[in-house]
Amino acid sequence: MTSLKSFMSRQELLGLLVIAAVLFVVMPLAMDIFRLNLFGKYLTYAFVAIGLVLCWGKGGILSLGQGVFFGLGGYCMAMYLKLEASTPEATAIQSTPGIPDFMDWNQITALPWFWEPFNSLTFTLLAIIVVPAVFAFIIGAAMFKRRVGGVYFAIITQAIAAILTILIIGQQGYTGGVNGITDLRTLKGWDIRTDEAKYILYYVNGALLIGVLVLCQIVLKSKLGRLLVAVRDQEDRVRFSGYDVSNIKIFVFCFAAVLSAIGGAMFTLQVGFMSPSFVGIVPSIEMVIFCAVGGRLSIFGAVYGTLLVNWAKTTFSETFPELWLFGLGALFIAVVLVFPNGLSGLYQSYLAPLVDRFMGGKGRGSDPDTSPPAADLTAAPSAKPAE
Amino acid sequence: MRRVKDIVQSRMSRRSLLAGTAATAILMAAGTVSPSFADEVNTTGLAVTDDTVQVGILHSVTGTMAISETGSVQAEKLAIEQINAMGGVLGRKIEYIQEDGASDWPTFAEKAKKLLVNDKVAAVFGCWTSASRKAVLPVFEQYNGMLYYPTFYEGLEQSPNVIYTGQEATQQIIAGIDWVAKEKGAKSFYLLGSDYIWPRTSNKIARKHIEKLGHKVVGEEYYPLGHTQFNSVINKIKLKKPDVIYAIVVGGSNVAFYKQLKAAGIDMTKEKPLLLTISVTEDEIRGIGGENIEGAYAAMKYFQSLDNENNKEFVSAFKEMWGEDIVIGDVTQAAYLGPWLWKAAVEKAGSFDIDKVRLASPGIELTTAPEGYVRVHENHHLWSKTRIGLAKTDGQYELVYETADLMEPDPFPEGYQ
Amino acid sequence: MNTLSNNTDFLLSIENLTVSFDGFKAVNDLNLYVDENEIHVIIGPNGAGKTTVLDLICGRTKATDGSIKFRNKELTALREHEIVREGVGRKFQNPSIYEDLTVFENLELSFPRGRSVWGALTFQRDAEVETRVREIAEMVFLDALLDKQAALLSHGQKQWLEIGMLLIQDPELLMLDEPVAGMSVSERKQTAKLLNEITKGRSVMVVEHDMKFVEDIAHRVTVLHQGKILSEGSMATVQADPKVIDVYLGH
Amino acid sequence: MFADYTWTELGSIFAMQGFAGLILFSVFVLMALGLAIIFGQMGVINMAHGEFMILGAYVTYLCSNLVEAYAPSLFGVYFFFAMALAFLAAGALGALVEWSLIRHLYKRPLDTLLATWGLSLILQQAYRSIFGAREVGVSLPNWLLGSVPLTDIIEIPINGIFVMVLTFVIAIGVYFILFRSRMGMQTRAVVQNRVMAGAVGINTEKVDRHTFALGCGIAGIAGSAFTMIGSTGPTAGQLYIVDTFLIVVFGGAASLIGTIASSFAISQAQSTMEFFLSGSMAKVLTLLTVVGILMLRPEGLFSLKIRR
Repeated sequence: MTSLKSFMSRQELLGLLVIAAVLFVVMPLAMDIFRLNLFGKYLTYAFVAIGLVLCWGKGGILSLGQGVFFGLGGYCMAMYLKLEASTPEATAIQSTPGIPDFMDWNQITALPWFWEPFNSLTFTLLAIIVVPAVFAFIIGAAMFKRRVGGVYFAIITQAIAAILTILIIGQQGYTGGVNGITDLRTLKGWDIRTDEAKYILYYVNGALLIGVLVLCQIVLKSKLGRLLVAVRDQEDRVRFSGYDVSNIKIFVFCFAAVLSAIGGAMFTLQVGFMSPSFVGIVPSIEMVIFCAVGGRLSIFGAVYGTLLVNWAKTTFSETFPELWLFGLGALFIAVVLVFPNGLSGLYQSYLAPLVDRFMGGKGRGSDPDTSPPAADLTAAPSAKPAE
Repeated sequence: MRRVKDIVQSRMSRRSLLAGTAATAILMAAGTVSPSFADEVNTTGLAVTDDTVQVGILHSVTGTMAISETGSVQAEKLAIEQINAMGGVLGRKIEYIQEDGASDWPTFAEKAKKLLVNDKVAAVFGCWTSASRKAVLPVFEQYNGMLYYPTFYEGLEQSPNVIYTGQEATQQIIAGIDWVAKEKGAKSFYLLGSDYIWPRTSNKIARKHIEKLGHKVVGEEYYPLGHTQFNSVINKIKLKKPDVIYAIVVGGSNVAFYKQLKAAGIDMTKEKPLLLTISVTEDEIRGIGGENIEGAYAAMKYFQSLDNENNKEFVSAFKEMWGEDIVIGDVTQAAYLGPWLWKAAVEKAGSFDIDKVRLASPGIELTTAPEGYVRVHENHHLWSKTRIGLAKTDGQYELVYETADLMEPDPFPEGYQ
Repeated sequence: MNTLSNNTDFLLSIENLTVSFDGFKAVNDLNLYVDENEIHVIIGPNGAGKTTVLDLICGRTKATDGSIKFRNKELTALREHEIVREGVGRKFQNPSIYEDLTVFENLELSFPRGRSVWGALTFQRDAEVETRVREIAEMVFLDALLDKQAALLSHGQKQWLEIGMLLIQDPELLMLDEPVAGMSVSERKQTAKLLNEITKGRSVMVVEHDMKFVEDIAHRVTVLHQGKILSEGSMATVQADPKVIDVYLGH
Repeated sequence: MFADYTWTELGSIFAMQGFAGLILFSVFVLMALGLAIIFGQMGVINMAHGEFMILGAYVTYLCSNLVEAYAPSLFGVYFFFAMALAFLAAGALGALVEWSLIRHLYKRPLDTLLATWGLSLILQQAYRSIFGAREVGVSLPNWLLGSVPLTDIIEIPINGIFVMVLTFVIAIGVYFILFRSRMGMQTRAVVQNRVMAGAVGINTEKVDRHTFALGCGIAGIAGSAFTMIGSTGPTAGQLYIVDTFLIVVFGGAASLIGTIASSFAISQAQSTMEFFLSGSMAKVLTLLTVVGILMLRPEGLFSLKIRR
């Protein structure tokens, strides 16, 4: 790639530096390891939210099934960790030692074939990327080639999330069922539950997040990024400019899926278990709201949105547990009605001019993010033929 | 920057737990009940002052599980209030910190960690679903906390950091099946459940026991949580004509299941088929409607209608605190036992230290339990009687049978080791 | 002139083209040919099937029957973007441009390079692109507005921008659906001039209602009525045709 | 699996199974009709649809309690009264929601999805605060309980028949409102061309509000009817939402006949599969089939080919 300047404006570089500073300096200093670990958990959702910015905010494809990919990544990681925790010695009291405990309870006597490869860390890391990408590709290819979009896509992805949840819960012998895969301990012999490990995992998570942000920035600043916006606003025009629109959509959907899966894998590592409650409809929609609160057009906004909503959730539910749902519900409505561009919109209209003046920079260049009011941001190309 | 106790971290095997218990039982013989200064009864930095001790209550008050967990929260608060009225534990008033698990397992883990690490509570009363317990278990083991878990559950677990105040599956299942086989001459069973670990494991135990008795299982089926259409399975039941419908349906599905069963003309007040459940307490009947479940049998350790002095006091105190029209189910009663068992263990240990409380726990007896007499087993579950109740239209169970002896908890039954 | 053959000298030859929507034949057994470097205007009353013909050529609507050959290559089996890559460009009735992007970016996205996903990712804004964009912008009278956000253009400017976006693809056949609708008189004149200019080296198909404008630009006119050709020829021929006067111009 | 049974038994069971499928069909139609109006006619995605149903259920619960306490003699017929109230309550809330929320979002269908999801959270918590977290039981008049025995095995549940009749009546009613009444004509006019409809003097805002309220009202009736077969709790509404949306989408969004046909197809598929497979797998297979078909035929079962 060419020079820094070509894919990052001064504003954006500043944004990235601020996030890096917050992640690596401010938070570790301000919080004890308990809060920091919590914070690290929220950051894993930010991966999903960033994916949604690309997919939904820029590309206009609203997926209500991102939990599926978060779950796939998380489960891949959890399968590896569970196998490592299920050594014959540690599981000596089982009737079949050496297999995960929940399999033993379900009278499964040998490790199922699809668990076998997860003995290898290399395979697992690869699977975290490849499995969700392939899955997203299949869904995307089937739907986008047939021009299913907008609301229909949202509903179908939601149904897929529901199906996967029922399947995971129903096949508990292979998946751990509703309890999920719990009691994960070590990664290559390294205890992931100690405070030290949590610090390290937090930093790994943070570094990955920064890496993902940079990667997204590269994508967004490439012609593909502008194409995404173009597809959202004038899908037909893009098509009649000689692009295969479905490929663009499939790509961004797979990309978002992979980001979610990375988040899921980091979640498993930091929280120590994975369960079907992150796969279903409710978490998937919550992740959309993280993205919307941050501002659906800004990858940096998505990170802050995720952190803000989760922080509010934790504080609110600590102080007024019974009022939390009112707050969350109101937040959904407010974000849609009052400030559709979320935090980043507020920043752009109030703070950015000040920052600009302060930094002596002027002209934010041709940045689609800074476009005026988004009255019609979510073009919804529907499958229904229209006049 | 913080003092996390260096403790027995990994899960102890059952054998070492037993050995440890025996060794310290002697050391503890002269436990004192008199008040003493905070640092003497608390060497590990728990939230204990000279006149207060903090504990945690960790249940869902929001989300789908709030329906079930409300009763447990009420029972725990009642027990804490009563203990305080009697002068507290080791002369210290109990203060509780309530956290919301929000029906979300990582939230449970997160809040458990907060209670243990930030609040340094001396004990936590909480969790309801197995999934939430599985999620907090590593936290309790890592940070060495004490959890009193109230729900009847599938077993297959035994942690040094949990006291299971509800029954594990074998206690509930075996007595019930023996009873219908012997008293009602049941020979064929249709097993039915919501699709998750407790019903599936319980039905496996049930199937084993039924087959051991030489009887037959004619069907076994599971429906997703929240499923509301049971007409197909009811038709299958009609076709197979089992003597017993063994139902472990939970939550909202329950209501649909019993209403549809009744509507389909399966009259449970007749001899055949009879219905035996281990999942419907008085709490659930409120939603189902007494008229829809009349004639069903339930096998569990407690019914609100139990006729003994302890229970009468408990029921009236509960109603006084939470309202006249409240009902009390098995889990609610088990939750009520939590604070009392903890108090007894702390006083036996003469200390709030988790390790000492743990060692003091096995053998703790409660003669004042609403269900009657209970005792903590070495495996941290309770010895308790199992009872069969007959559901009446008023939403209460009528006791028709109780085991003569306490049932021994056996969380790892044969074939599940 | 209606010689049916497999290979023709025409740039575009449409033969026996039929499309029906639930039994209604919007285009019925149509034969139509476009020469190189010709401005071919299709007129006809509302519902005659004009826009449908353009939709059929560019693949937006799939034909029920018949063939569309472009440089003797069958188009009906291709997908939209493949047809575009063959050299057919299409402008819609309502200006369809990317309002959130600048004029420059609008044109740049239409520049025919890096059309695959990977290509778009690695696309570089090099000197060739810059020059070409400026060249086209000048042609469509937008060279002073390159950095302006497209949403802020006037209606006429948006139409021009879209024409510019097609020109930068350098199509051999350019299809315009009502290019001057909603334009001021002076803008119409400019557009007519523009069209005459861009015909050099390419053919243009125009659907238009504005007879004055048609007269200004058309080399050949086809009158469609109920999915069939009513008349064809120069503007003068067509205007003199009694059938046309009856159904269309007479009104 | 059928070797041990006589032909009579098998025949009866298949009859029963067919009937079970019909009940499921009625339930699906009831759930989906309101949504088909709102989503199909207005293009609004109402994620709070389930909560409107639960509102109907709670209204029924209140009615049953009030009638039992103050007018026990009327208990036999309170249910009709309760359904009417449920319709009004849900409809009124619907109108309020349309006015305060939905009307700002007609151009942003995906945003209505988020906003109504927020609304559903608020409603759930409101129910929880008002009625308590526990499920409530609605007592039914005796004539609605039990079943009519036809043969030894075949017994027809009365509430099942009631739901079927109710569904039929409501479906006919909706048909007349949408296709035979002035309001329906106006609704369809607004759907097809908002600007033009406004220009010819239709008060489009009023039509929107009425349509939305009608859809919500029907959800209320559905909720009221469901107290006979399902549970009433603060979060019970969420159980229905995925199924309901799939039914409407599968049917072809703008088509009422499509909604009914897809309810029929899905209910029959599900109840047949439930008979041969375990419940969970039947559900997974049904959903997978629907999603699979939707991928092949995104416009749903019934949709007109429209010229564009």
